[in-house]
Amino acid sequence: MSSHAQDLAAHEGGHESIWSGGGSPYAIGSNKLGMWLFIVSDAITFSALLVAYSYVRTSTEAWPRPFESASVINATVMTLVLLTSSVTMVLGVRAAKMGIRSRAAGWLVATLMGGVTFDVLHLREWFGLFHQGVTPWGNPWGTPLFGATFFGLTGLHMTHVTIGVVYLAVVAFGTARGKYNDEVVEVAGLYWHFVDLVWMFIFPLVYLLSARIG
Amino acid sequence: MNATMEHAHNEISKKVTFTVWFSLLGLTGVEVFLAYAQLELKLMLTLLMGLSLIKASLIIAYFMHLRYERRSLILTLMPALLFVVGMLFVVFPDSLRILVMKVH
Amino acid sequence: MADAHAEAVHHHTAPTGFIRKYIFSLDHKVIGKQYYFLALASVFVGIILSVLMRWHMVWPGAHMPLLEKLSPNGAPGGVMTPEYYLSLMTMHGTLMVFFVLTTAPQSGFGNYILPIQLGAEDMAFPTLNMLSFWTTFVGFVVLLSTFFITDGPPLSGWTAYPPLSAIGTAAGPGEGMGQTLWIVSIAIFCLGSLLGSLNFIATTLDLRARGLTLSRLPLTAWAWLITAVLMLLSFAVLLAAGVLLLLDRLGGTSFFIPAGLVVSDQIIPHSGGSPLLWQHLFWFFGHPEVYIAILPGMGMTSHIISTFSRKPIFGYKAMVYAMMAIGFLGFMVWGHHMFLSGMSPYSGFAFSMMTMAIGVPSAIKTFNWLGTLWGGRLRMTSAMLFSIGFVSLFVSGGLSGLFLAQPPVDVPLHATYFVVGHFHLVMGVAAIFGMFAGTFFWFPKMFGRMLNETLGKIHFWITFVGVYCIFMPMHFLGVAGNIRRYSQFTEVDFLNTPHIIDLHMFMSYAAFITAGAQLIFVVNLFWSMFKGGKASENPWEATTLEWTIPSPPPFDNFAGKHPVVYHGAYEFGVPGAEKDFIMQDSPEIVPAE
Amino acid sequence: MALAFALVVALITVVTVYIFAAHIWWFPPSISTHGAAVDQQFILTLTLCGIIFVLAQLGLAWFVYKYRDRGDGRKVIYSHGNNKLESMWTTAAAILFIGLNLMGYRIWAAMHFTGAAPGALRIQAQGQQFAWSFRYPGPDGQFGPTHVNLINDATGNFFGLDRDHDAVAKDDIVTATLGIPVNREIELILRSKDVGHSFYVRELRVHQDLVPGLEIPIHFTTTPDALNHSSSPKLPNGTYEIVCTQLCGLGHYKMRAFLKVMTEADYEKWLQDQAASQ
Ligand code: HEA
Ligand code: HEA
Ligand code: CUA
Ligand SMILES: [Cu+2]
Repeated sequence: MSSHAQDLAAHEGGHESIWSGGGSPYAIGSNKLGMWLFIVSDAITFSALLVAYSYVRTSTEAWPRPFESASVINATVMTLVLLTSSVTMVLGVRAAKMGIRSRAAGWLVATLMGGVTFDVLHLREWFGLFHQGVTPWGNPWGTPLFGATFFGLTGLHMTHVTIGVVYLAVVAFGTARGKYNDEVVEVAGLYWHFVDLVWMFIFPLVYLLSARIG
Repeated sequence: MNATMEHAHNEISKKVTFTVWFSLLGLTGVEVFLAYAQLELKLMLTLLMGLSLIKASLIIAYFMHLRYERRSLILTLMPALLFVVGMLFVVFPDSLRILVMKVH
Repeated sequence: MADAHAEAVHHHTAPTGFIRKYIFSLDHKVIGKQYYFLALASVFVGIILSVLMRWHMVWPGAHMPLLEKLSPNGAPGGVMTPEYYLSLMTMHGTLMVFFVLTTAPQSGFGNYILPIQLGAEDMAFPTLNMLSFWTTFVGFVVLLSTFFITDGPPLSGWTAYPPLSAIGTAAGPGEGMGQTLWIVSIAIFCLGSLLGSLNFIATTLDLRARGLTLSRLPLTAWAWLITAVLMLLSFAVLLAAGVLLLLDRLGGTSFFIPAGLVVSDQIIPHSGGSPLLWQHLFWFFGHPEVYIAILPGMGMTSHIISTFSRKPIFGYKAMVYAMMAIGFLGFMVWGHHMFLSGMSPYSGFAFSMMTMAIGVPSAIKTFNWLGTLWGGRLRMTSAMLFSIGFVSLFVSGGLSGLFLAQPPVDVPLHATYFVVGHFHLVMGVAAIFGMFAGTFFWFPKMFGRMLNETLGKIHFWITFVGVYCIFMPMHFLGVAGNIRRYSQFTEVDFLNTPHIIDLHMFMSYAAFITAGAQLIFVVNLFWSMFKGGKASENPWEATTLEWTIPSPPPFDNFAGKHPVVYHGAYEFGVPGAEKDFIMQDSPEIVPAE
Repeated sequence: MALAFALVVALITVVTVYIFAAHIWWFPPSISTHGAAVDQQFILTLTLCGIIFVLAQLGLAWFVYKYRDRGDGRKVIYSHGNNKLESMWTTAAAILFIGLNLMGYRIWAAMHFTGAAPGALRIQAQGQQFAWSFRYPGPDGQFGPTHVNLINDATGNFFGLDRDHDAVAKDDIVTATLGIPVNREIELILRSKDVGHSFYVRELRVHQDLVPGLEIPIHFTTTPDALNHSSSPKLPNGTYEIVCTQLCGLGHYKMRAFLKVMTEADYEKWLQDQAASQ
């Protein structure tokens, strides 16, 4: 302990807490903290959208429940894909932490493939709906807001997934070439898991609560 | 910032990863099942949201690794998030009022 | 967010070449100045608009040939149309709230001073920092571009209430392209602010020098931290609201547009939405925003008053807790803008309770400022004058807030000039005075030269008296029932009387003089930048870390050294100490601590 | 410098207090039964905040003058604060602010927590860019249904009534002026045709936004005094200006109508004339 540190401690009544400065109080890199903060605010943006959706839905007498088994199953599969991609992501981070770059990159590619699959399934469904005449401004059941909220919410989530795919691609490439350290992979992982997490709310609120019974 | 290594030892193990994964899949299954079990909307909403919250916390705790970080981080992030999201719910008394005040 | 190289920061070297050095610089000091000058540009557009508004208000038929040049259909034959008045008002409010008060006090001074006060070489994420500025700048350009499109800037006010702002040109002029661009601009601004705020938070938490415990942070740093948290949490909601409004305009959705609207015999093909939802989401952001505007000013005021009273800040902990309480309560009061909106009257009353409660931490701060002055040895520099001016204005404007906070009293005052008077005193000038004080205080550090004190004082006196003459009468008019957002007062009998109009005349003249006096400030600013007297390392004999390094600081602030902090930020007049102030990084033991 | 500051702040304080105290710019006399209470709450707030205002501003001025640097190297009072004081003024402020608001509770509750009494006279008020129209249910006491597609400003069918087919709508009376009998409770149902507007009559101390898509009921009763005043010397007694206070477009500043307060008899007659001219 340097003399500095000693009289420093003296000034602090003997002990140095994790908040005393000279390092992160969380024992994590700033990048990770930064991503966490971004996630908090993005989570609030999504919450605001979900609240808006619930607001207009509760203030509407009859909200359509058009989703038959087919689309529910489709959405369930999408959910499974996303959940699985989260697992591959975890494995990617593991590999990166162990310093096995090629394997890490491999898992990252697997993860982003999951994202791509999700997007493809999602878009297929969207176009299916378009053909049924379901659009942001109208639909056969006469509650335009149904389409508005559906495409608004899923659209914004899809954007996040797509951004995530690009992001992961960059990171995978950089990792393979040894440009990035494991923290970069971990931070990308945080983002990806968050996108997964958001879907855990959109899926029941948008699909299951609008599923046609029987 | 070199502290990143500090918690390398309490890394999330493969076993845990897959247990979490399976429970998430399981919970999803339950949700889908609920959607078809002719429940009344409010009850279903509560159940579904309850399950989703559990899923979310599983993802945050294990996949996003928060369970293994210092408590200080959790205490920095979660209260703010929950508080703001909680406040957003104050808009609902209105949405219910609107139903009766709508022009017919 | 893939800011992989942030770590690299801690041993980076000065860039060479104009572009990397001054335009896309990663240096927090350059970015801070960029924000500052962005605010300066915005404020001057804003002031010119306010002068045009005041002019039109009292001489509706006045000829303004120049205005016709700028906007042929905004002022055909040089006479401003009512709709153009509203467009100018909207732009005035938007520029001032977003591009002045959310940039300079936080992102401007914060960027420049915060890392140095923390003893850091730069912000945690320099690349992100640069991105947030340029994002904000794009938002600024998009906003200004509305002046040059055919149907002019939007006219739905800075609050952009739908349906007016959502149903497009059907709602009248200014509601076409202009409104769309306005929303786009605000959305971009949200992104910039989010990136900026998380950078501030990470920096303050992670990059503090050894020994700089939270209870030793300068109150400025606390203010910037708390403001950053408010920004992170509230702009996220505005972003969501903006996306929805944009979808209503472009995507054919109707989140905010109810069924059965008939605008000039034309049925609007939307249905199901709720205008109240926008008001909720907007004010959920809007109220925290006004504290985002004032908190940095509070921090600077505390800092400067303590420094020039040569006395420790009175009740440091109370000051910090008060700011936290203001930030916390700030999220629970947005409904006070909606008492008469048709919102549930029960929520309304709950909101009013919270709103009154927020007066308490504000009271604490006021008392502590007075307590700091008490028994001090006040040095009447321009910075000090603007700081005590801040206290006076904040008290006046804050107290008028307490009228509006009570639903029954808000009934006659809502949407009158009483409200306009209220927020101009607190925001329009108290917060602005914070910026002035900060300018006079830190200019020596930022530019290595001193501002001219004489000019500074002349500018202070005219502005201080001037703004009271402009904005205090607004309260009187409000009580007399003078409605806001009226382009002229000729169409309502109870307004079209000398009793009202003459007072408006007086306010307009005061506004012209005050606005003109701002030129003194600008002249002072730019003249001193090149010709001002050289500034020493610590011209004000202040104690915080930014005063331990040369003015202006070298590229990496501490020349590779890592300062260690031993004291709180306000050790002035310590009995037994050899000087009347103890630097934060001096190992000298404080007898009284 | 310090002296100048003290004097200027003192001057600003005195002038402000004087202008408020002398009621140079003031509310018009109230003409509604709840108006007096509103004014009282305002006066109470004005007094309390006035006192705080004077204390805080003069305190500031006094300290700035008293503790200015006289260049005599006087030692400052070295103090980091005083928790006793802190908690004292915290509680003081808390009690003051919360208490003040609670006093207003009854007034607000009377205005909004309870609807109009059964016997109240029901009238609809509709806002549009940039005019007002009012609808009386007529003899049958019911408002006829409205049809969006029938709305037509040219023919004056602002509400979209179908007088030929809806029996209920047939006898509805639509007017440009809000005529009401004095001293009788009115239930005013506010609706908007296009964008947001706000209904404000200073003398009534009644102020409520119009939200498109909603019907918002408010209620008030005029005092007998209402017959003897007016919004402006230019207007006959009993006539008051209704203004729009929510930004609704370019004509916001001229969106005005009149409130006509009449005796029961005059009101009946006035309504007859209006009915005749439908
Ligand atoms: C910097 C910006 C800022 C700040 C700090 C504030 C501070 C406050 N504001 Fe203001 N407000 C705005 C900016 C701001 N406001 C804006 C821009 C609008 C209008 C938006 C629009 O419609 O365009 C607005 C509108 C507005 C309304 C809506 C009015 C209406 O539309 O009808 C209300 C109502 O409650 C309100 C209340 C308050 C209160 C209670 C405070 C409090 O925080 C004030 C606290 C301060 C004090 C109380 C004074 C200091 C204390 C003392 C001197 C101690 C006293 C001592 C004792 C009591 C012992 N404000
Ligand atoms: C920061 C906020 C701010 C500031 C400074 C001002 C400054 C001024 N404002 Fe404005 N105003 C608003 C925010 C502000 N305003 C808002 C939000 C609205 C509502 C819009 C709406 O209804 O939608 C409004 C509306 C508004 C109205 C009401 C319009 C209406 O309802 O019809 C009027 C009318 O007189 C007015 C006048 C003025 C005048 C004369 C000035 C000035 O006092 C003129 C003199 C200028 C100064 C004293 C400031 C000088 C500052 C600097 C030089 C800064 C230096 C820069 C740095 C240090 C970086 N403003
Ligand atoms: Cu109608 Cu303003
Ligand atoms: Cu507010």
